Amino acid sequence: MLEPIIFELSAPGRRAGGHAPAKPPAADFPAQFLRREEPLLPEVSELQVVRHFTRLSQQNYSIDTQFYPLGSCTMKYNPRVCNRLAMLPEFVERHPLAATEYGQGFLECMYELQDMLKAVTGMTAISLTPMAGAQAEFAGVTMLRAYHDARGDSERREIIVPDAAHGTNPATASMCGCTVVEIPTRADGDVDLDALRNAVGPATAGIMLTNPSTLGIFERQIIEIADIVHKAGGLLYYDGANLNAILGRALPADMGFDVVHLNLHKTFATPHGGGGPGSGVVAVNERLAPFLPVPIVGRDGDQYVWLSAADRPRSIGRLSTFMGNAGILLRAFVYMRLLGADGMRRVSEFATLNANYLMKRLQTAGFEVSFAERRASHEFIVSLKLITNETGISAMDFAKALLDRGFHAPTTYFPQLVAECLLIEPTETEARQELDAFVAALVEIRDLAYSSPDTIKAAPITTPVRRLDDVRAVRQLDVVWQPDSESSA
Amino acid sequence: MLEPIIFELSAPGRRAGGHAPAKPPAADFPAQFLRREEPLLPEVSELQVVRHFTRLSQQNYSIDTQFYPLGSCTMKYNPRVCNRLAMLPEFVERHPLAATEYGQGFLECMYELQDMLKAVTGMTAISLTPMAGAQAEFAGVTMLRAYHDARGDSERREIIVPDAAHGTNPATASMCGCTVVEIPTRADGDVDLDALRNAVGPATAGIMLTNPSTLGIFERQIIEIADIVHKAGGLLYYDGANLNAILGRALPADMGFDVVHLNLHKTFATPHGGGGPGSGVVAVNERLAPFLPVPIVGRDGDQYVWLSAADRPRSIGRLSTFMGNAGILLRAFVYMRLLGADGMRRVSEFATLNANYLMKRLQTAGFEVSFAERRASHEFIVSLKLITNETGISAMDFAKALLDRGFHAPTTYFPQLVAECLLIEPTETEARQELDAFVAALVEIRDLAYSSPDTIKAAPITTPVRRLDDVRAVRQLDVVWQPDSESSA
Amino acid sequence: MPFIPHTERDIAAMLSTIGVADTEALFDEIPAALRIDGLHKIPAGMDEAAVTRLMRDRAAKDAGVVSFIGAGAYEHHIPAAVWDLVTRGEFYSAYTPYQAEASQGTLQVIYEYQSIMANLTGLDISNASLYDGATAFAEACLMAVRSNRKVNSRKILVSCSVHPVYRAVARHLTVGQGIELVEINCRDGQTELAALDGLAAEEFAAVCLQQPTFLGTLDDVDTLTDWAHAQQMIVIAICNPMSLAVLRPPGEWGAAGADIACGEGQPFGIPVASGGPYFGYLVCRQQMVRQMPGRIVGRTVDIDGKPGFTLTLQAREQHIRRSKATSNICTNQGLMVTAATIYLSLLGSDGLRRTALQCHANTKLLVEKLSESDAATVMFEPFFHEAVLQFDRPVGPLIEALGQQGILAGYDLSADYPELGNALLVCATEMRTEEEIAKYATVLKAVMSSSKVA
Amino acid sequence: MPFIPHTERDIAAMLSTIGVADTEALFDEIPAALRIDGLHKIPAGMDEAAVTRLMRDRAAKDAGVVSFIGAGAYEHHIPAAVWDLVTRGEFYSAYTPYQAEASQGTLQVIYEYQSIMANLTGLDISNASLYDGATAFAEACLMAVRSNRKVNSRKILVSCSVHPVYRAVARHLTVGQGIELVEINCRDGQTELAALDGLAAEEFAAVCLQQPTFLGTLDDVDTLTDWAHAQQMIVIAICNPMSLAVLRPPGEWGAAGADIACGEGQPFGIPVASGGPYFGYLVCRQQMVRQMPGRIVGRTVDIDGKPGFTLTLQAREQHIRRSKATSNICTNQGLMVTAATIYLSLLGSDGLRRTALQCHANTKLLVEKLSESDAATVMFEPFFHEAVLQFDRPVGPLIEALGQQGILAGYDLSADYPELGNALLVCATEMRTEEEIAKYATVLKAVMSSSKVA
Ligand SMILES: Cc1ncc(COP(=O)(O)O)c(C=O)c1O
Ligand SMILES: Cc1ncc(COP(=O)(O)O)c(C=O)c1O
Repeated sequence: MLEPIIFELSAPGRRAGGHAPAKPPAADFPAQFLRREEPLLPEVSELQVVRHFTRLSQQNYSIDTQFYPLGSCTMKYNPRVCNRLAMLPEFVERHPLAATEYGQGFLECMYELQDMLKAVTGMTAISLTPMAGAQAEFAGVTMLRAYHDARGDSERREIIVPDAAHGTNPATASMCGCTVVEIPTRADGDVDLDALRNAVGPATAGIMLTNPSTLGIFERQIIEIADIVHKAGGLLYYDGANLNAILGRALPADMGFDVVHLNLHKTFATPHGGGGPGSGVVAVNERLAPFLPVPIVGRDGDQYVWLSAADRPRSIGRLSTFMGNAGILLRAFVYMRLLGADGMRRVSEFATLNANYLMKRLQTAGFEVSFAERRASHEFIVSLKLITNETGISAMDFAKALLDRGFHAPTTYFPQLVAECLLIEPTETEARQELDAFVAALVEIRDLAYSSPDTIKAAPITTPVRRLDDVRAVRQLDVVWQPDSESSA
Repeated sequence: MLEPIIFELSAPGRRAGGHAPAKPPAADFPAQFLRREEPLLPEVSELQVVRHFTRLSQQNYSIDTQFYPLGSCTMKYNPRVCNRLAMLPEFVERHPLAATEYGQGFLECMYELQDMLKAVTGMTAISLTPMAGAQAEFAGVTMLRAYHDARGDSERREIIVPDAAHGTNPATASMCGCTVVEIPTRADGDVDLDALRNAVGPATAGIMLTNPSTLGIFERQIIEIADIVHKAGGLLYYDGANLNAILGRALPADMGFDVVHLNLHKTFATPHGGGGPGSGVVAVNERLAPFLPVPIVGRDGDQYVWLSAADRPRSIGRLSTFMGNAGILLRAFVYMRLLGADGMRRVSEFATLNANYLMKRLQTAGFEVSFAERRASHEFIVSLKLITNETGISAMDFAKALLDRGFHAPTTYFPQLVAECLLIEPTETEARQELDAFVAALVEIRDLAYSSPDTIKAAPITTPVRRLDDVRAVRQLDVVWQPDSESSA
Repeated sequence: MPFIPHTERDIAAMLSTIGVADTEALFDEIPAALRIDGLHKIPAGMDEAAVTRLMRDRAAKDAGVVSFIGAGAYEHHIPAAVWDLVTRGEFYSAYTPYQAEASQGTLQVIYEYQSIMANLTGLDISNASLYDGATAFAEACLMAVRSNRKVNSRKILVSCSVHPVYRAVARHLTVGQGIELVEINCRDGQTELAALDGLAAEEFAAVCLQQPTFLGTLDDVDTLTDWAHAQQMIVIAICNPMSLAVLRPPGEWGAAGADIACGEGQPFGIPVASGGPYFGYLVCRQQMVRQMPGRIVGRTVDIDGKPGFTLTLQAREQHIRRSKATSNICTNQGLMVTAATIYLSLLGSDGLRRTALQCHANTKLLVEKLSESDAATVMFEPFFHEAVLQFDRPVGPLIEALGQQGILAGYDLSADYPELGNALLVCATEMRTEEEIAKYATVLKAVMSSSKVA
Repeated sequence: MPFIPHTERDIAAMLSTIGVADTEALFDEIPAALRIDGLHKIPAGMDEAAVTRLMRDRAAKDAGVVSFIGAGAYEHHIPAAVWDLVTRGEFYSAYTPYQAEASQGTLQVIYEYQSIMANLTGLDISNASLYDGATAFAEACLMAVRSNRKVNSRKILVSCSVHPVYRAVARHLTVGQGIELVEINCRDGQTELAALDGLAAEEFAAVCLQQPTFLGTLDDVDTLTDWAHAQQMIVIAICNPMSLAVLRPPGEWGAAGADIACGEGQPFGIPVASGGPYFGYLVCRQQMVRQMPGRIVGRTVDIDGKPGFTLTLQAREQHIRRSKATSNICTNQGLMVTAATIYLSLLGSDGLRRTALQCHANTKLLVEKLSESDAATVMFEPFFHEAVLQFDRPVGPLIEALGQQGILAGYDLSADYPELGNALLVCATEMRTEEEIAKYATVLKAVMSSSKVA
């Protein structure tokens, strides 16, 4: 059933009622400031709102309803209690500018979270303020610049990234005013050290790496890489979006990284929310510590306090209006306290077990796995190139056919290095049964690709809509509902 | 997609974890008391639980997802805030036996609720303890008995009910050890007064009536009825399941009723919960007041207190372990405070407007409406008998075809007086658009009944399952999952 | 208008369709003498923010106490997932699953619930819930009288160790049908076996036993069950279902097992919340199923052969059988059963067992700490997670004094069991921490030595 | 194992499928020197009940104050339905709608959100959110520089009446790209029109105006917009979106309207919650759309011609364009936008307007009450729902003293606007009751007369 757009449910003059003061005085502003026409907002009843958004929600696939092996996104179970406790009334009602005396409970959680996140990275200082991975990357690269600049080494404006890097890495480098130098990956999936040696030089600000990489494998030469970059005067940036794979097994600090960001919405199970919010804390070693963005939670005797620019004069400054995504940080805090030290090691243990099991099962079932001779970390790549060549059924087709079978699709066409790829990340919270069912579905789809490709090309057929015309979406841009746009669609 | 039974998701030894103490001491009871084998409970992860029940929930039609015009059930919008506030931690954590000093906030709400419910019925005393309409009926009829007995009039054991009465009315009479005397309804929908006069007598304990009746019309002779029954020494019981129709328009007390029950889960928008819980408060006039079930909330100076059997020696006693469905009462209290006096009158105003509008539209569309010359109250009856005779398409078939069109079906085959009937109650919270869409759906179904009856017979086709084999459900009773019952189904 | 979606235009159009001038006209069949012009005693409506403020202020008045009361309602940890799921609109705002195809969610939950309860109790068939523990017990009594074909009696034996309110409620709910409850004495917190001899002369349709007893003790249910069966009685078991994770299930009492199990479902994921809504469970042997009150869900297949769920055996119910129904129950406690099913799925038998054992251990610790003072001694052992303490002085004033220190000390037994003297029923579930238990002991000592309660 | 579904049997079977002896072996590509045996500084895990206790204890520490602080975060009533719906698992636990067919819920919500924001601001195209108000402003600056084809400058004019933190954040986020923010002076709480003359000599890509200003006042945005347009600048408007229910939308400022609107979405259904998560909104004219950062959802049709939604114009984004993307943003604040869309649907334009006006009225009342004391006078008028009070003594100690009485008095302006003297920014949204406002005045009087703050 097609769910109408909320404006189509509107009736002029309808009031949901009960949510706004009944009789405020009229506007007493000079006329030049006044709005001339009422804005077009929905005019619907509370029941219509509840029904509309409940029904819309049912049109989503989500972790809570489907296996969601979206590679590089760590779609693990978001414990409900984390949300419940982060939404305790005292937390949600606390104004961000309330004096710290009226926020010791909240600040204590943040202080301990800082400590725990330092412990899982091995870094010595941290700021919780970045509001997503990409913003943390911005903070990290800006700190690299600030560090070099502070040493008078201000020609260093090149950021090296492997060709398999996530799109945010090069985009961040540009945002920071740096140039991107891409280096290739070797056939075995590790960084090409010779290329790296050629790339580094007096302009090198640093290198951005994820480890395990977006290819789903652990970079074994990480110590050599650190050595090469450091010797060249550059620093190492760790994109921690994939920390789930090594949580409690290895510390980015020990690998030689100078700055690390973590996606709490991945490793620490905060909600993905249909696109966010997340949180991208950034942690550093001693040499970068002065540059961390503010605010930071400090301790003064038995009081928790905010450290701001005044306390940290070399800080790269504030990156958010207040302190970042506090509520997401609370959720991560609750999650970490629930799991504790052992629970966190179990995360990487079972994320890795699930990935390797699934990889092996698919391999045995005849799928081509990239880097098959390597261990999978918490995710791995299947290349469907051969199947595509033989049947015309692409990775996209597989993705859509999976939707019909009750699974969210893996990440497709990323990393861009591998043709017709699926990047599959099962996460530790999925049961073996689920993985087995997923294998069965992929096998079935492949069989149909050969025996009856049209049925796969036609997928999905069970979703609220079938394949959408993306080209039209760009050419006939319809991004704002108009009273008459109904007919245009 | 078929959702497995939770046991089918189990794996022996799997632990959701995190919800039970980690290491309690071993059981130290004598062996004779100990369980020999572990009970068979699901062994699933928290994610599996969340996913399973989320997916199951999506298989339901509900007010929050569909128009749900189930006659006699008042499926109106349940404001989310009522649930939110009833679940405030202090309320949910309050032990029922905590001394009243530690429950003044809760008791104050209950006291005021008692007063408000007295005001909407016109009665002078009330007990909140019955946990549903049927239990309130039990309380009411028991009070009738107690009243007669107290006057030494102990032969009065007959309860008169109209033939259109809800099933709980006669069932209650039996439970109370009374005999049921059914009286017929006249063609115009009102009670047959001659039959009533013949029915009353020295054995008459009382009469149970809903007004508006289950036929959806207001009993116009209610004052005469009260007179006949009272003169015969009987009392009048008001089944308030349909109060929504007259809220703030007329008081059962003024009609001559001696005892009234209200279904808070109908008129006062507490959740229906897939079958309950509800609440069926019972209110009385002076002569029955001494017999009310306990506990009742009283006031002693500035303290709210419980009145129990000791305070009310003639009470029919307790009907629940504690005080009844306290949380449902809180929800109703919040709802009533939100609406206030005017809001409550709007309830009946728009419930009645919607019902009469829908009735008129269906009539105009050619449907046979029962009691068409009468005003609809908040609900009305459509008889499909003619269509069934001409096409073989029954009320049941219409119901199923409505499901395919995104509507919950009206009540079917009740009241039993009208053949192939639909009892339709739109409630006040539905918008006109919704009613119009419903008319269109019924018209479409009727057209198909004539043009293509098989498509209607085949309905529903969009629901998770299609028509179920009810006979098999009785003959091959499968009401408990067995490890091997999978194959049997 | 809160919750009313009608615009002025809608209203005008609708009135004109109906053919009346105004909405008042729609009420013209109500005799004029009966019509009122408003609800003058009802306060004006409030916006949501104001009601929220009101309710939070009231809730705040009830805060700040730690409870050691059980007596039929038990505070357990409720995983956050439980009520997040239960209050999903699709569960919360649906009604009785009359349209099975559009209610598979509710129906399957009930089927799963029935399965769990049958497994837990060791019996065959569970219904979909009754109102609460006390009414479930009353219905069990009625059902037993209807079911017992061998003994034609309307008398039922009930042990004094059954919850006093359950006994009272059952009496009030069955007296209209001429049923009489006869009590069996207790001694040492248990049903007195010696009292049975005196009862053998009379005929009884059933015997009712609670395990653990209301006093938290364990009864010799094997002997009692076998004795009752020898007299052709039906055996009704009342159990705190939490205890069944550890204790022998009713279906295995004595040689043949109890015939009916019933009780309060609240410990399974439902907050104590001033007493409700909870739910009563009722489980019985297969052969009694047609005497079962309440809804039952069965699994069957649809016309395509696909498995699905539906209400079954409805011919027992009031909407079909009317005055001959097995009960008048219609609306039950469906949402609470949903909570219980989710709770039990999250805990599993291992988690349930650990919870039950921790409650037991906590109550043992509590008893130990409290009896460090000479003024209190534990009366009966073994106990499950409630215990009776006897004091050297009346407990009423003690309870009051402890309450003022934020401790709800327990349930005063003097009204229900005067023969026990100054007896207090205490309970420490898994929710009570060691600190809270220690605090109770400390405060008790302080209170005891103050003059007020001496 | 909390959240881990694996049984011993699963583990054994999986290891054997993989062909390794134990899970340790799966980490054998990590150089031995890097492997650690545990997280020794992390505390042990806790069960859910214990964590719940911990968090409730901590939350309780932060209770009991009434806030009159605004300064970028505003406490409004949030209907209960908002977060009940937002936290439904299907919204809460989905991610970016890459698979459109399986994400129509999220996509349609965003489309509806975009439509509302375009309508509210009077501009053409909204994105799907940025992190918060400050970063949205920074992105607007970057976008303006990229978009302005007429003026080739990396300098941007920013009024001093723009939120000081927004200015700081924008500076930090744009400096790497060589962008310079030049401030326009303020006088009497408004952007100083006289200051413009001195600026006409230089070239600027854009001018940034906040309305209502950070000080709660109203700027002459018409004149400013027209002036800037005359200089070929792009006009960036920063607005509290709540104010747009009443105030002239940016799209109608001056003759041609502002070009970009941005700001903090928090007032729309999002709790103040220590500062986040909130969301930044960004709306622009049609012709700039390809410079827009962040996700955008478009409506299109599926292969059956049925309308549906999908992410569109993705070629602007990092996952396609990488180092040439319009921004590095990837994860945004989707769930917050869901809250805002539901909030706005519940309020409608009438409810929003009434809320905005009540905030205005409450702040007026507050100002009136507080200035009854001679020690405080209101500095600027008219104001929207924040106002600057000038005191006869430093406000720091006042804030502290009021805090001790449970009143968060406002935002001390002395660091950001030293020229204003002893100035305090106060705010009373519709949530503040008359009693709370009266209490503030009473407590202030008492505090003023005490020696501590004199
Ligand atoms: C490897 C990698 N790096 C960076 C990011 C960016 O993080 P965010 O989306 O939180 O900005 C992601 C996730 O999307 C990622 O997978
Ligand atoms: C007219 C009427 N009377 C009585 C009842 C019984 O109420 P309950 O289901 O709450 O027991 C109902 C509802 O089912 C009803 O519609």
